[in-house]
Amino acid sequence: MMKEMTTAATELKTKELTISMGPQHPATHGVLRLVLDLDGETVIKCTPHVGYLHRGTEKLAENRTYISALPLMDRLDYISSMSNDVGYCVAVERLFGIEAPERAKYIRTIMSEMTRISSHIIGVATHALDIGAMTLFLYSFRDRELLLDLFEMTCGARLTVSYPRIGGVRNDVSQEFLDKLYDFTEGFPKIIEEQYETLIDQNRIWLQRTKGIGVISAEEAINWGLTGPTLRGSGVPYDVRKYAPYDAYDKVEFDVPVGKNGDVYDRYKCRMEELRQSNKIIRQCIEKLPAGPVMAPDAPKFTLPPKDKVLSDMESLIHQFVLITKGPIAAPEGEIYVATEVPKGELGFYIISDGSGRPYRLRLRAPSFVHVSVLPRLCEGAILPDVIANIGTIDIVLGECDR
Amino acid sequence: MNILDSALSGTYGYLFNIAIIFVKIAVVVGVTMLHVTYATYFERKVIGHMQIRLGPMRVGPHGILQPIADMLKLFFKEDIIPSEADKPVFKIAPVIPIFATLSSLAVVPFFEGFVIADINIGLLYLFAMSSLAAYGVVMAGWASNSKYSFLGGLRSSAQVISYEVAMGLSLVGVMLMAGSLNLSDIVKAQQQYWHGMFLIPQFLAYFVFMVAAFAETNRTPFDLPEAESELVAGYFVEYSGIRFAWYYAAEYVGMIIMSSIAVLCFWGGWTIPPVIADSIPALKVVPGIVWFLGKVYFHIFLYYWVRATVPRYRYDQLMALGWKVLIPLALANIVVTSIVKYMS
Amino acid sequence: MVPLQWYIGLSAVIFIIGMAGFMIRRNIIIMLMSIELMLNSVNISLVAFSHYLQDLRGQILVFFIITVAAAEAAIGLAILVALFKNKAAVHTDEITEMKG
Amino acid sequence: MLPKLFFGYFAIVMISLSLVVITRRNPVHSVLWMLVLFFHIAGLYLFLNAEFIAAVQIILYAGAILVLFLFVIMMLNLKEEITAERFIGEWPIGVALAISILMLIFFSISKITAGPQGQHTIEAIKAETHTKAIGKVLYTEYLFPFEIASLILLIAIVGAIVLAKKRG
Amino acid sequence: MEPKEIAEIIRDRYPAEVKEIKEFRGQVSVIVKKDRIKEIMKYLHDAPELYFDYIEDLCGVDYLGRKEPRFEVVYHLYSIRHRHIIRIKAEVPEDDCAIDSVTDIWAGANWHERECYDLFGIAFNGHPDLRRILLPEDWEGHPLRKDYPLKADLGEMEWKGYKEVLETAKRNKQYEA
Repeated sequence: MMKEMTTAATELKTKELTISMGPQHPATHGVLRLVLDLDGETVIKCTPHVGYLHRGTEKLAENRTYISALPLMDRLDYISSMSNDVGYCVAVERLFGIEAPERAKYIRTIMSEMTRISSHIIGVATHALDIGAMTLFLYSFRDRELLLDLFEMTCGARLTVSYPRIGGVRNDVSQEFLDKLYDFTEGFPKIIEEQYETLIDQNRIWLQRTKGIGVISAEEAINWGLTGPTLRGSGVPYDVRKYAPYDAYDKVEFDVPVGKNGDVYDRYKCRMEELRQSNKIIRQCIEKLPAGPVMAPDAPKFTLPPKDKVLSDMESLIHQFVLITKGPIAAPEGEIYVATEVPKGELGFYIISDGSGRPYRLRLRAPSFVHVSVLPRLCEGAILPDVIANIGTIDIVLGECDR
Repeated sequence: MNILDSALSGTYGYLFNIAIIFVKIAVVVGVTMLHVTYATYFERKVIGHMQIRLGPMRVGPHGILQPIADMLKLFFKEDIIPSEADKPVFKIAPVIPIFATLSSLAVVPFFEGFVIADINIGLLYLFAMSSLAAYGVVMAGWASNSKYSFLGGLRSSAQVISYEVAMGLSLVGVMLMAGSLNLSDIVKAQQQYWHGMFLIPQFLAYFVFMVAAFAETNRTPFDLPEAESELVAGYFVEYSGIRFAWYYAAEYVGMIIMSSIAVLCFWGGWTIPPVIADSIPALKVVPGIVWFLGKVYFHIFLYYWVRATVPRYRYDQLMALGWKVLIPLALANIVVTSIVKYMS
Repeated sequence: MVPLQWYIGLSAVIFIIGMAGFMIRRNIIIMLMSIELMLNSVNISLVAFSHYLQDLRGQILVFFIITVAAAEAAIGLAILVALFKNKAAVHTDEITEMKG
Repeated sequence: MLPKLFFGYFAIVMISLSLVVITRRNPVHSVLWMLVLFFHIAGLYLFLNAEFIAAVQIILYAGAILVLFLFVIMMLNLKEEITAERFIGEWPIGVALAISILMLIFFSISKITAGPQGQHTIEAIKAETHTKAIGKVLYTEYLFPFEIASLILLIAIVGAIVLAKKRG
Repeated sequence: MEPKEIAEIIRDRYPAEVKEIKEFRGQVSVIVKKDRIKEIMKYLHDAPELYFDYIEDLCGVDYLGRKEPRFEVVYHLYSIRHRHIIRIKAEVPEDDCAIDSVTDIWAGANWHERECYDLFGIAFNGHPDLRRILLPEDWEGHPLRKDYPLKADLGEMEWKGYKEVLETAKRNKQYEA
């Protein structure tokens, strides 16, 4: 009798509560849907559902020329569109076997790092907002605004920039841009320290909410395929910018910050430190920025000429016509995988070319996609508020996850 | 003669007394509701300026008419009741918190001699009413028949029960020092000291009380029942229009009540410390209500300040804080206070 | 002045209603509440006695009854939760484990 | 006359409320009606000059015990009672039993003779305040039972935790 | 280790499995048969001198009408310890459209395989939770296959401006080289 009772007690539990978190939920950073089975507040099972933003980017890209696929890349991770474009251009350049001029490389590096700052401050700020600290959110959006203004100054767009081109960048940056950006980098480390970190770094509640939450060990993180700050928080110094440098990353000095415990707090610290490193990279790039053209000499074969040239110059008109109808000429047959470090992690482009002007297959390895897949591992066994902390810490953008 | 008779008897007979009481109730409720509408405005302004933005600016100069616009909007919004909700409970739930908090005002002395019901168990009455406010939350959570509201309701009931204990215990020290549960007497008892406020000998109790007060009113960092990032809006996720407004108003009246208790029990209510009053006699001319409101506004500002600064606690951490930190602290305070009182 | 007997009568009626509720309902929650009802009816008569006899001892007893009621509710509900976890049943008929 | 009217109101409302409490199918409704009943009981206590007891009635019964009930009902999510055979086979038997006991009590009520009057007259209590008067009796005459009551509560706390704790 | 060397190591160890080794712009692909893919992957993951602990990418490719077998599943493996990369391509024929899952070697492959299943219809044997991921559960077809239309035929509901564009494109087709 007694034995029956005890087995009954271990086998039968209280009725589980299944809640559907999302797709419209303030803490899911987009249209992520998590189906959570709860026992009290403890998460027993977490099933992510993605795909609400699926636009078939890969299929679309197969039917577009290499140039016209570029705007699709803006819309992957829409808060760091510059990095995606840079990554795509690097990949296509490597496929074509061309090289962007030095100045363009430095400009791209500057832009990527600006994007990294704006993406990381959004990531940290929305994470903090989810946990309940809302002031940081507004502080960081003030600073992001400055960066977006600078983007607008250079390419006319704030969010979906489409600024880099195959073989360089669309146009040169102005001196005013460089001056303003340099001013920004002067003050930014102080802002990080005095406004972001003092607000939450020493906050007992923030520490309690983040330390020891969502712990994942280095081996496990690698096994799950995590990248970016999400991986580095576990102490793995894997950074594509260091391991396989592209653009001007091999010419600048920077550190790869790593965490120790692999918890939410360490990942947050990594992002904070990366802000400083990005700031450092931008300063170095501005200081070292060489003079020269911003488009490769053979770029007209790959990239649309400027509009005024088209109207006045015969060569350019022909290039424009050919590029629009056929795509870049002389795409060699072959396949290439190029990984770039975008703010969220490793964004990989696997391009298979069949020798035509359109990619035969364009595969996007999106970091957010992999990071969402690790959510059940992080959330199961945790309690409901930790789910929010975990969603924030992997810093996902669903546009990239669903492609 | 019982308490009802005593309340009704007086020099001018029943009817006059009843009329006086009604006038007092009307004044207090009216003024409080006005303060509540503008408390929302000040919250948005204060937090706005803390967060380097302006807050409401559109309706009237500096958005001064914003709360009125909000109120009108909430009045005329469609009142949506979920089809699977328990309708009577769903409808009655928002009335309970506003009823409980507004009736708490009855025992709050705003200045010398102005109190609707000067009862001897004033503090106990306040506890009773604040414990009732939990019903509105629990009933809303249950009646909405939504899982998010349900979780919010569960969290809230547990939270309110836990923090009620800490809050009650924290005020025992004040009761011991004042030797009374009557709020006017508590204020008068503070005047016997040079500092004129229990805040100084009872700083520990004040700390416990303020933390518990934040939790009782479901404000940040204890806003778990309505945590917008986890439970969307918690127990009132299904409410709209005027029923939502009742909850909103009740939260702010609750803040005013809690601030008033803090002011009355720890800050000397409408009085100023005798030390200051003696050194600057001119201050004695200032009416008591000014000091009272000033102190209450300071506490309400504290609510906003905390809201703009700290993140939200996790549910288990909240419980741990309540049971493992606040209650032992409050008990220690009681022990120390009684020993000191016994010795002297 | 209300006669003391009126209070006793009121108390008795509520007590009987509580008793009837305890006997005829089978939902344990309602049964526990019926017990609370019975205890409350006793409290009413105790306070009434205390008032009429001008002695506070009746009210002291009310305290102890409230204490016991709180303890009883806590333990009763804890048993209920434990039972529910084991059996997912809150109807007395189904809980016969104690017999065996 | 006024006190009798008050009493009449309280008596009628309380009896009907307690009937409502035991007849609701939905335990949550039952608890909510019980809450209203407790308010009336507190009102009756005020009427009997026991203001402290009235406050305690609301704080403890309404604010703690009933919330506990609600909490458990919500946690176990017991919305409707399933109708099946009753505790006492036929409900009329239960009712008859109850009514007969009620009759018995009512017959005995008329035989009540008041005991000796105590020293706590209303005026004395008023002068001292009810809370203080009760406190004095409680902490002098009834100190030992009071301590035992605290033990009962302690045991209840421990028992409740042990019972409701997750095993394993 | 250079990718070329890694490819040779794989060929030496599994001579029957490796069909071809290709190199393009310094990146090496090893084309293998699908039957022992899991064994090869396990070896690549466990061998201390290779130690491919991180699966960068897993995706499908459809070579409809260009090559037989029709599908390829492409694995990009990276070793964070040794900093080397290799691309493994497993050929999957259309009539037996399934391959062994590598989810228990790399947990990160889980969703990539689900996506590949979703968009190409390649089944992964031994996958713990093989469901559609990006598309709704009741979706018909596998959109990244080359025979899946880019766009539905809407008939009358079509925006008429689009028809004009199509006609213009058709007229211009003759000018293309």
